[in-house]
Amino acid sequence: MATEVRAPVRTVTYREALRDAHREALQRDPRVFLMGEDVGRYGGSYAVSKGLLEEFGPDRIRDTPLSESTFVGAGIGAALGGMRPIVEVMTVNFSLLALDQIVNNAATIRHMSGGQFSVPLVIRMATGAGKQLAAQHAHSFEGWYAHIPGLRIVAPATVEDARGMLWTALEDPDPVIIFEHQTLYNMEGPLAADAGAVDLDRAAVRRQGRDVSLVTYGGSLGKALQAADQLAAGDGIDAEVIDLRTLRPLDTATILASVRRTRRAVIVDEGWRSGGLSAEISARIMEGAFYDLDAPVARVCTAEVPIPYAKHLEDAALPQAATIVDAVRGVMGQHA
Amino acid sequence: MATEVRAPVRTVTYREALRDAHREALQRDPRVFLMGEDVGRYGGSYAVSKGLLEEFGPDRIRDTPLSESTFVGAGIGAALGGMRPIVEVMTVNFSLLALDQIVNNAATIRHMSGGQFSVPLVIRMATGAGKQLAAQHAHSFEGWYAHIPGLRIVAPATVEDARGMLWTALEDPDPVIIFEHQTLYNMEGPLAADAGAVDLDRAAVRRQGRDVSLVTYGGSLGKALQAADQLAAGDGIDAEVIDLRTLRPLDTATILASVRRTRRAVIVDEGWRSGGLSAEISARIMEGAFYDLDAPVARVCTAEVPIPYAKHLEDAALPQAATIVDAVRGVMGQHA
Amino acid sequence: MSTQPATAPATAAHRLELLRQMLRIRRFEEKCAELYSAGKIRGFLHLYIGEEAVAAGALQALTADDAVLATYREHGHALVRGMAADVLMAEMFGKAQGCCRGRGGSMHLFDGALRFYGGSAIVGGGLPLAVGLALADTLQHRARVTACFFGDGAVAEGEFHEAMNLASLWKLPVLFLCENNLYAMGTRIERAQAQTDLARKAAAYAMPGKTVDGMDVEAVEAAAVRAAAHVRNGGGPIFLEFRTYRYRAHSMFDAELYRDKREVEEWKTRDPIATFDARLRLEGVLTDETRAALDRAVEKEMDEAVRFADAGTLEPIEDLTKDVYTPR
Amino acid sequence: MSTQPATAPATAAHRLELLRQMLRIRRFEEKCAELYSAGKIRGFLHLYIGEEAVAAGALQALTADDAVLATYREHGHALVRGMAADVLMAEMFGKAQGCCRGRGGSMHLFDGALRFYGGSAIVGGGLPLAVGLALADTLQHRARVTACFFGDGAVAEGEFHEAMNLASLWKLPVLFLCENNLYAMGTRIERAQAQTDLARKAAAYAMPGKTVDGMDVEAVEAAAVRAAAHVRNGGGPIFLEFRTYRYRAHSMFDAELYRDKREVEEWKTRDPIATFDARLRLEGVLTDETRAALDRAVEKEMDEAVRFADAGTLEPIEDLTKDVYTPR
Ligand SMILES: Cc1ncc(C[n+]2csc(CCOP(=O)(O)OP(=O)(O)O)c2C)c(N)n1
Ligand SMILES: Cc1ncc(C[n+]2csc(CCOP(=O)(O)OP(=O)(O)O)c2C)c(N)n1
Ligand SMILES: [Mg+2]
Ligand SMILES: [Mg+2]
Repeated sequence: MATEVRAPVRTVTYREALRDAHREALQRDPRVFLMGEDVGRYGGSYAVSKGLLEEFGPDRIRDTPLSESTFVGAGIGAALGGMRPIVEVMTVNFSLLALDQIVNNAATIRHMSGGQFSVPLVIRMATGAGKQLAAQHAHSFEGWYAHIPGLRIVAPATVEDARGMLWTALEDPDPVIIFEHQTLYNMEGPLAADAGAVDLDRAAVRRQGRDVSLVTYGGSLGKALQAADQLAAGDGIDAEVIDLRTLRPLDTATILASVRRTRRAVIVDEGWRSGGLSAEISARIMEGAFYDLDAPVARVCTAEVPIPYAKHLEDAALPQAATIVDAVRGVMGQHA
Repeated sequence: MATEVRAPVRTVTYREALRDAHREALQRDPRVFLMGEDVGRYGGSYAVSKGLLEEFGPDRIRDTPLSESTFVGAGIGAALGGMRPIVEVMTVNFSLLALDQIVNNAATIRHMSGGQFSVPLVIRMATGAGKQLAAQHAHSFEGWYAHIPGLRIVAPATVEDARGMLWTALEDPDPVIIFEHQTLYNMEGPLAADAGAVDLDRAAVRRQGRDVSLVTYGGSLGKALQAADQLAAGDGIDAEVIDLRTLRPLDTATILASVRRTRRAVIVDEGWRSGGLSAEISARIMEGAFYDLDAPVARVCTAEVPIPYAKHLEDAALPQAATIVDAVRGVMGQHA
Repeated sequence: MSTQPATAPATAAHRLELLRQMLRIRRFEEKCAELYSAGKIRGFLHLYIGEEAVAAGALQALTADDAVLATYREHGHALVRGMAADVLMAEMFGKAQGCCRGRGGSMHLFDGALRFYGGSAIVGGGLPLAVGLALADTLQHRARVTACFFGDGAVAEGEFHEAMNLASLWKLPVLFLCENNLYAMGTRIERAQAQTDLARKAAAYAMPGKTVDGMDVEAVEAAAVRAAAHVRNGGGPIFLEFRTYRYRAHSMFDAELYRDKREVEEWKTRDPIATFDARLRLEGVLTDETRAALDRAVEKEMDEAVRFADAGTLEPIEDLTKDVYTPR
Repeated sequence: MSTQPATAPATAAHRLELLRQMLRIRRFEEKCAELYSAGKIRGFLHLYIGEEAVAAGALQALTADDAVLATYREHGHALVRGMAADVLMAEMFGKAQGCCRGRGGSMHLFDGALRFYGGSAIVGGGLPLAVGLALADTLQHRARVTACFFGDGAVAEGEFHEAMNLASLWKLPVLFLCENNLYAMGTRIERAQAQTDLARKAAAYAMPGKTVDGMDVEAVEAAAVRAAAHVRNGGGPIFLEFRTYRYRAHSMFDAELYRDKREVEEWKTRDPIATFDARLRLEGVLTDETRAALDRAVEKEMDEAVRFADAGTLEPIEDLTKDVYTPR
């Protein structure tokens, strides 16, 4: 058997992985362009696109005015017109201004027109809290977007996914929204030199375990893994950690397979609890694995408040490794 | 014991009940005014406000330009300025254009300002499908709004609630959104001549039953009641029907009390299934009544498609009495 | 749809074609009104009657490669752009033979082959799409025009402002075609716009703006042809305001409390079909016989359209979830 | 905040007060920049340094009954409006003694007693609120003004368009105060606006619009006082564009790749404090000693503000969910 030749691995940040993904997409496909507020001369509000204007010029790295509804809608139009636009909306908070375009046009045109048009548009946004940016800059609305038929929603939680999801998204004939948690941009991780497109169809088991399934994604993955380590060390509880990766369509099969084995689940979602994505996951486990459960599924979500600026309050509002540990202890203590 | 004197009961439409509620509010409180697209000269797109312009004049019945974000935001500002505005957004579909104002201002200012301001604003919108209005006029996004801390969300499903909820909403110091299902405006029902404000804190059991709890609200209540009748007649299944009335905060106690008795539940919600309000209700039953359940909670929702124009397709997309009956049979057939 | 922009002076044949297009729109919609009462058409139905000169005239300026966006009041635009009346009527009936397989209905007409992109029922919602389609053309170095129709009411929406600015800023080939029929549902323009001279709004975006008599199909055509040439040649977007009037209710559920019947009657004296008919007769282009023949042909076309729609089939319910996503 | 609008000619005391206000803003923000580096202030911090003349001058036109809305770059507005520097600094520190109990931070300053309504971090999001506050005044027959500050970047947002139109249509007492510092983050106005002469946009709403030198505190005050009188007397809204410049980065995370250091230096030669200082000396209103005394007083005020903030306490975590809803 020939030894497998592995590409060398280097350590890069999530931000660099995203930037590499953009650079490659722009090189590979002349139909790809990037548009959004301050993606060009400023270098991107989270510096993802830094240097790309110099490399690809202002036609393909387009700074837009502050007009979220219209530049997102223009992305839809450009996709209809044969391009492969990447539209960056600085943060999900501002995307509410463009929501009508996303819901009523991007997600709808194909079905409503009887299948005549596809909208191969990629929208990227930062999401989440954790940087003391206060109420209007700390929303986690990816769960809302995951409610919309016609959209595909993904959330890279690792450097590898940051590198690979953009390309897969660009190959998708339908609109894809990529949610980048704002606390991840500086995260470092290993990346193979030949890292490329990744599948968007399957959730990933980031840690295998027997006793309980932690279901999470995006910015909460790290906290869930931390909690799993603490549980293993302190409580002898062996938690499986599932990174959803794609929030629509949900990979229910992977979730259910895990829960059927562990018989217990805790969902960790930075969205608010009531009506959040966590509720959908809980409902699906109810529907698909009810008879396998040894305890009700628990949720660890953000407190139902506008996120405050003060650090101690923001920390208290968000899911933390400690609250995840508590929740797991809770479901482990219960018996059917 | 003195005989109770009951006010005479008359039969009115949901629309008339709403109109009476507006008239009374405008008469009772000089701070109340109504504003929105075509609420005045046109008479309201669903004719709710017909005649009010003539009665109260253009200062208090204000036609606005097509500027959803700004007239909703102006409602917030006017509430901050001491008024008690009722803002009509023609339909929830157009409210996406105003969502930023509702989420980032109306729902947020109180908490974010450390409790300095209340926003006593009432927003009314039509919601739902069933009139062949096609994809951009058939959304049911009340579940989204129910996700937002700082808002109160109500959905009158009866003539009495159409008459009474507005006044309670106007007395609420915080923003309240009233969702009127577009198929209900012509519905007739009995109304006491002295009908007035109703509480917004409790769900209502519209039909008592032993075997299964049907949890629903708004435009789906009628279908659920129909299904319950059919189940009683055809299957000998005695369904309890709960009208949520208030979607945020949910009256979890009433739901759980019912489910603990019936041990089975079906949620009927015209929103799409994935990430809809139905998921939240399912999750709460999981969390609060898991050990009392004899079968997994089921959901009857709208097919995950943009609602088509053609009647047979629209009918097929929406929850119907028949699909509710099927779902109930499903959960009755299952045993823990 | 003419595949060539008209050049002056217009031939008699071309002028008769303009008349015919207006007649087609009117007759098609009169049928729709009847069919609505008969329950064959449901949902919202917005008639364009009175405004025919705008679609019939403006669309002459486009070639087959250009793109068109319209509103929920777009039967006329679809017809003139080249959608067959029978396919359109089938859509109104919710039949599988319709342009959108019956899923769209009156408010959502689409035809990829005609580059007809709707059929948008969120007021103002088509404007950003138009900007994007034009951007795609610019990036791909195609000398195409994107024509975007919208009403006076849409001008108050934020997206109008954003789209006008972005198109002008990036010098994109968009033709902004405002159908000012004085009302947005029941709200007259004076109660919606602080500045009722809409063409003046273009200056806020450093864009040329012009007011055109929307009841005169030749005036509409001339203005559109000139504007389209400018846009196509890289001159940047242009805003045209067409002053016109809708004779009918906003939709089929409108009691028309907001306007005086006399106002409607006054505008009818400027009817785009009647006045153009008179002009053509005066100039010897139209005779009683030609007009009668035209009417007969149009009547026949529409009768056949109704028959076609009636005979159409329904999309199978199993296909309901088809095309939410593109098959992969 | 003066409780009376200034009347010409300005007294020496009033002019020194203008200078003092500008110095307070600058010194407060210089402290903030240091404290940010020291980790005492976190989140986004947007400095107003260079633009002090706008807030210091424009707010002179208001009375205590008037309302003010600003952006996420609003320390200056809060200070001039009358918020105590220590309360403001405590907010920056996230302390319970802050104007919003530490929940808002730099971007969300509110003070009900001052009718200071934020502190809005969604660009353009304050404009509709301003329209509504003014509507409430009109409906309650109160001769008050609502002053709404926003940047050149906000002018591209749809809400600017909608709010300008609605305010003008309903003749509401709104003072639209555009702080044109030429940039929205890294996007220069020429790359954001097809029409860079922003005051001309007012015409699209039949509203008076005027461009003012935003580096000259007295020019700002004079224009604002005149405009406020017009607005207060029922003349309808007015749009004022103040041409100004931000010296610092957009926020603390900005590498300033988008502009030339020379441009910054050029604008600094027109520094609102230095030029006004020079004018006052020339006209014999200011001496070395008065200036030194002013500087000392301001320095002391800000030192005390920092001490106050440092000594402040944190809101109890149990109170996190308090005030999501109003206690009933
Ligand atoms: C965003 C939005 N708001 C409101 C409506 C309801 N509505 C449909 S048509 C219409 C009037 C539009 O007027 P105008 O733009 O002048 O077009 P017209 O109908 O006169 O052709 C309104 C208010 C809508 N469809 N979309
Ligand atoms: C709706 C929205 N889009 C984008 C942002 C991100 N952002 C914050 S400030 C800013 C620039 C605003 O520029 P301008 O209005 O000129 O105000 P300035 O910062 O120059 O004072 C941007 C793009 C935001 N906060 N809100
Ligand atoms: Mg109109
Ligand atoms: Mg600026």
